[in-house]
Amino acid sequence: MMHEQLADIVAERFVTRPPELQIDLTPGLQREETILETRGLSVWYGGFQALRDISLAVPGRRITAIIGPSGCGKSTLIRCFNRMNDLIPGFRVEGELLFEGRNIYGRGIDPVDVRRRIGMVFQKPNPFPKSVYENVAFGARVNGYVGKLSEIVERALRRAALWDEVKDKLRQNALALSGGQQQRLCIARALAIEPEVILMDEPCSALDPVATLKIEDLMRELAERYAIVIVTHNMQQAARVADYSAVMMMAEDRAGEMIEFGPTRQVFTTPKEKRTEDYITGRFG
Amino acid sequence: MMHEQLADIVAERFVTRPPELQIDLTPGLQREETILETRGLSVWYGGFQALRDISLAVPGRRITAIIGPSGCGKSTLIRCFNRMNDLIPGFRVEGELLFEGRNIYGRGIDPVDVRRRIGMVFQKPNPFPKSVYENVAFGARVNGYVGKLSEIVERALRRAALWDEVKDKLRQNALALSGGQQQRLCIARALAIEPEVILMDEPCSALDPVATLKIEDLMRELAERYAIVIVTHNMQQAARVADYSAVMMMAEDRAGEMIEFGPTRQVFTTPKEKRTEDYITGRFG
Amino acid sequence: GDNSEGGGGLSGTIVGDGSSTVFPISEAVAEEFGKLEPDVRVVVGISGTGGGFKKFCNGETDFSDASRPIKDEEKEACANNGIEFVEFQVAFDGLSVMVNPDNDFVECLTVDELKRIWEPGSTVDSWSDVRPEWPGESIALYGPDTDSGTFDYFTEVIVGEEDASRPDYTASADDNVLVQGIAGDEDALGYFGYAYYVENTDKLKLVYVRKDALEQPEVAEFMRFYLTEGRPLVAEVGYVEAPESAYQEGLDLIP
Amino acid sequence: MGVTDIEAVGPASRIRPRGPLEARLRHGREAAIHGVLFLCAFVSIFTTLAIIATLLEETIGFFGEVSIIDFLTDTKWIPGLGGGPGGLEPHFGILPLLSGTLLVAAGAAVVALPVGLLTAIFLSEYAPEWLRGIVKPILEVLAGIPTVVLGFFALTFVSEDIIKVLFPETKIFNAASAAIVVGIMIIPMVSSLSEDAMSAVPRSLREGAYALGATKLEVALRVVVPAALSGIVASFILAISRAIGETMIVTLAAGATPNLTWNPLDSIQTMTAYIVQVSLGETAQGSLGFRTIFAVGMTLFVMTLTLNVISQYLLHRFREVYE
Amino acid sequence: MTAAEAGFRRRLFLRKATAVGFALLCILATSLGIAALALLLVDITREGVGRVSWDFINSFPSRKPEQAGIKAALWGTIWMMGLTASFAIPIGVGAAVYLEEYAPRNWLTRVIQTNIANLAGVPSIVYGILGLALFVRAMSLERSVLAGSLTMALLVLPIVIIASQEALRAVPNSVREAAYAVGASRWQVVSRQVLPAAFPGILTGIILALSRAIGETAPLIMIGALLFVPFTPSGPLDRFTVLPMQIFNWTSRPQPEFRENAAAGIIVLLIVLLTMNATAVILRNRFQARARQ
Ligand SMILES: Nc1ncnc2c1ncn2[C@@H]1O[C@H](COP(=O)(O)OP(=O)(O)OP(=O)(O)O)[C@@H](O)[C@H]1O
Ligand SMILES: Nc1ncnc2c1ncn2[C@@H]1O[C@H](COP(=O)(O)OP(=O)(O)OP(=O)(O)O)[C@@H](O)[C@H]1O
Ligand SMILES: [Mg+2]
Ligand SMILES: [Mg+2]
Repeated sequence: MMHEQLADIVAERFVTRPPELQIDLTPGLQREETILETRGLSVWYGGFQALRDISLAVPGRRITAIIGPSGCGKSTLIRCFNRMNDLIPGFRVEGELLFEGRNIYGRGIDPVDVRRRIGMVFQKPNPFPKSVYENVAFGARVNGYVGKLSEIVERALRRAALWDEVKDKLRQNALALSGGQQQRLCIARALAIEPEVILMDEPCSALDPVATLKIEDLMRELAERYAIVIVTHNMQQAARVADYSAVMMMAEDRAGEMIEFGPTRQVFTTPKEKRTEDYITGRFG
Repeated sequence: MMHEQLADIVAERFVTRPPELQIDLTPGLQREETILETRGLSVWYGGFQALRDISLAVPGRRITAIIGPSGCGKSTLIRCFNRMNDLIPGFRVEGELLFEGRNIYGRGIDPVDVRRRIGMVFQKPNPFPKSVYENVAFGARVNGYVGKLSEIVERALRRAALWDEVKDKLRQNALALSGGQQQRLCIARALAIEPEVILMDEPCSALDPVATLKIEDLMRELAERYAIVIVTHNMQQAARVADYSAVMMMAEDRAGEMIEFGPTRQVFTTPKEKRTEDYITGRFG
Repeated sequence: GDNSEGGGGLSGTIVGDGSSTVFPISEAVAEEFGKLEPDVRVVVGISGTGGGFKKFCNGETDFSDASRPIKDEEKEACANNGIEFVEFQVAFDGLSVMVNPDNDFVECLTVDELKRIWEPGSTVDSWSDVRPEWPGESIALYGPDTDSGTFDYFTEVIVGEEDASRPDYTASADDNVLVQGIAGDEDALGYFGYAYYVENTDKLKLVYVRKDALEQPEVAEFMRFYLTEGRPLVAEVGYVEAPESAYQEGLDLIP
Repeated sequence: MGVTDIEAVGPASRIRPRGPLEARLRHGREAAIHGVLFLCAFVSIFTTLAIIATLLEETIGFFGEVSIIDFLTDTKWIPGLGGGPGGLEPHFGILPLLSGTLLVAAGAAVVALPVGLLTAIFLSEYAPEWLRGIVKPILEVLAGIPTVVLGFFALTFVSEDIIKVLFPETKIFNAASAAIVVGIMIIPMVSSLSEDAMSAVPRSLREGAYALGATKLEVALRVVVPAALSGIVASFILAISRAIGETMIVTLAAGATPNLTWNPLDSIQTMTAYIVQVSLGETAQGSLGFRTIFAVGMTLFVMTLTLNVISQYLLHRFREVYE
Repeated sequence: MTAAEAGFRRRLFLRKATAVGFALLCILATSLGIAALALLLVDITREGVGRVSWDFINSFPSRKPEQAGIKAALWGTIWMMGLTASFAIPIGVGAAVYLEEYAPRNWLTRVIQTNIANLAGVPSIVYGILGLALFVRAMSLERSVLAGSLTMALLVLPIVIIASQEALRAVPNSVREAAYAVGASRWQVVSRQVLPAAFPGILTGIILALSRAIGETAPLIMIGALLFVPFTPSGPLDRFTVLPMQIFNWTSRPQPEFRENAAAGIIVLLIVLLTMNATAVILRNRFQARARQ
């Protein structure tokens, strides 16, 4: 693979980005308000340190991508943002994770509230063993949303580009959907509760290009109001949609570290770290 | 997205393919021996027809890719090849599916034997809830392996580009691996039984580019001896590794149909069908 | 039992079963006999009088404990299987009428009053129906179940006709349950058959032995022991010894 | 890493290819295993046939003497009293025994199902690993206490010190105390089996619900319980079946008076207790009185069968939704 | 937004309150079971602990309460539990495997399924009647440990089967698919992947089944298990008695000393039960910890 060619392709992607978002890439962005922030975050699974000293500021109304090799701790990090890792026995966290200025691992913080406001789509699609409709309606039901439930469901499914395929199967068990359909269903489920931040762990990995583009469009649309954090292996996707990118790598002891963070264009075209450049250019595509 | 640009990129990929494989793309290939063949295959899940009249010949010692939009029946088709769908209640098949000339859905065929010779990697990583080691060793154990088990495990893990990351965790539960690690473990598990045909349902969707390239290298290596069928959403991947490509689409009634099959270069550069062209060019990248 | 003569003493297995109320006596005798003849294994079960006879007449046991005499249909069953047997009286059971310890007005009841309470079609509902000065609380009646010897005996001597009784009382085959019931219920009145509660005793405890078994020396020896050394044990476990003549008659039946 | 490393492991390890002989052997072995497993399942059919066979002869004999209409409609159960001269008219109406059985089973279910299910939810969703490891086996001890002991517990503690204190008018023998203790006895059936079913629900489903802002309660009740429903319902059926079939506790504590009543504070008699009373008492085997127990046993058998056919049918429909 | 937000806050407070209330309810329910058990145990221990001694364990029955022991009953119980387990566990798990993994979905399967659920509700005394007719008489096993154990095994079989079936059903299909895909035969899939994954649930079934078997009296009285047995069984065809029968009899004797013996017998029985369960519980916890990952 020729590095120059690939760098060209990166550049090309930026040129073809929708114009209204190009403004995001001006230096002015640095002053944007931070909605989620980690300060010296370290994470352990039992004796194994999965993350070391991660500091990162996620801006509101923007898309932040986390990239890095498999096993470097991307899922672990993104799952910290809504305290999903609480459920894993042996999980331990140090450092601070601020959401709108408050440490979500601090005292007096209710994870339920955090999670309602920070939605998540998981790496492995995990629909409930219920009907398609019930899957999407679940969040709205538990959070007591007012309004017609069937409208909320249809709206979420449409946004996740799934409505046409399932509108005749709303009462069918969600486990009988194809892999990609399940993934989009999980996206729809997360959208239905209208969170303030949306975390997506490889949301498009099971999707074909059509659906991927639709989801990317959706992300841009959502980013006008909400903050979005995505984990992705697809560097083109990061280049296409993310305003900011964070690059993670494994240290010698396999703990994940953040080696680079900044506006996507800068990370992709003039990375500060040699390793970032190696990773992006050497393996792009 | 500009079609011409993308077509260029496709062409570029072919130029950069490893030289030893370029010979595969000559017209002479048409005469290659068929190892797996479907003739007028139709599949139903209960009352829903998922596949209609699929006819396709998979050549030995080559990589065949199946591409198409989400929900079009790719997984369904690939799961027919080793009778995996037998386990789904309501599943029904019509037509013939020949493996080395014998109908694997015919009488007197032992699905166990078929499956040992036709290995499979699933779309959702599904490691056994056991140790990493046991996951890989299982196939060798049940198939009566002679020789040192730990060698076969190490070899399979190395080929799946996972050895370095798990060599200290061989006794740990496989479910505690990251998403990508689980996917590679499942690949290692399939390789350990040294099947004659390997079916891979989106083997790289959870993988980062480094691991993806390693797996692609592995596929090429394996294709020197075995037949490989992959389902992928990543058209660049299909373009990079596949010798043949099949394109599937959904008909009006949502049943999957095969609209194009041929050498990858031809499918990608001069498709016979307008729909193929639309799909590949319109959505490439 | 399987008979194998060995050494100086006797040996073999003797199997008994039947009424759980006779069990304590048989257990005591078997225990003492075991000390004397360690090579003879005596085992005893508690299948109830009816269940015991069923097994006895099937030829499955050597002796059968009973708290009532054998009935005609049981005799017939034995005859059909060619089982001949001998009957031994081993003890008497008591009959006691009891009220709750907290009951402070009932000091004694006449037979006539008991009859009025227990006879079929009895109109007695509350204590005041028995004696007007007693309170109006309704009486809770307890008694043994209708197939037991105690029931037969009580109906015969109190009501005046065997098996004639009002049906609406709490019946149990387990005397201990009756004791518990009466102890826990202030308005309880009940009767059952434990010797240590009364003086008045007239209810037989019997043991039936197969004739062919009795020809085996260890069984014969066991029964002889039962009717001689066993006598003091009867009282020890809470029953009343049968009259001397009954034991003597029994001893005469043993070859 | 890379290709060279792979080669460094050594010569390609080979899987032994299967010869036709081996394939046939394996086929034979698989078929044999299939056969053996089928026989295991068939033991249950055999058991049922044997039970019916042992009950049927005497039952038919019984119905030769007592009309089946009377048996099903008469509201009095006064067996055996007609034996002697001047005795009462015998009545063989199963209804009092039926009501007694249902009263105890329903009471036990009222105690055990909610308590057992809540316990299961606590153990699977709230309790830390170590606590679950302790509490679950402790509760299981309840299932192993001899029922005789539980019967006396019902009589001397539950009835005397609880029921009679709360309702002083109650008799010492009553359906409620038996039902409560039977309920306590079957708690571990519900709690342990349901907890297993809930533990088997994959964590990813819980995560999916938590990520939507669900509270622990909502996750438990709306995701975990429905996903484990098949196991939970199975535990309920097993527990209620055990309650219907329970013998010693009801014999000791529920009384022995066949009353047609729905008042749990009354003294009653269940079918099982009646069977014990007759079969361990002094009734002569072969007499009409003795035959009643076969008729009662058969009734019980038919009754539980009907209940089970209905619940299996319902379960079948549940499962289609949730699998 | 703010109005909606305020509404949500209010609701969240309510939801959290409900959640806390529910958690308390769950704790209460759990404590209820434990309290009942504790009450019973305290009561029994107070009464019987003084009698538990080596002599008590190592003496044969006697009419004298202070000399009576449980040697025969204890060994009978151990023999019977061993035999019962070795019949009921393989057959029960085998039947469950057949129904979940092998059985075609046809009428026969449905009949077997309904039938098993039905057998769970057949009263133990009816099993006693069956055991007497079938094992004691028809198979002329007499009143041996073997006949008793076979009867008990039939009695607890439905519990093992139903619990195992549920455990098998909870194993995700992806595990089966993965195993089939590497060329495992059906039995290999079942025995090496599915059964181990279902192991904790199966062990629960076994615990519950053996617990039931160890405390049952009625069916044994029916088949004519004995009570006064002055020896321990030396083989499966020997006559025997078991602890619950001994306890049953002691509780119905008038002398208060016998009640003390009964309590002591219960203590020993519970110790046997606990040792038996402990093995299973340790195994179960180990497997469950792994499966939960
Ligand atoms: N078990 C099942 N029961 C019923 N319908 C099913 C089942 N599995 C898949 N389907 C349906 O069959 C169609 C094809 O599914 P399939 O999984 O083959 O799609 P796919 O091409 O692999 O899609 P994807 O790329 O999203 O994985 C879909 O419409 C899906 O909803
Ligand atoms: N539950 C767990 N217990 C123990 N270790 C874990 C657990 N989950 C993940 N790990 C380990 O932590 C490390 C980081 O895992 P993580 O899932 O965050 O990786 P990732 O960057 O998301 O990788 P991928 O791209 O493959 O999904 C890996 O080495 C993994 O093996
Ligand atoms: Mg991940
Ligand atoms: Mg698929």
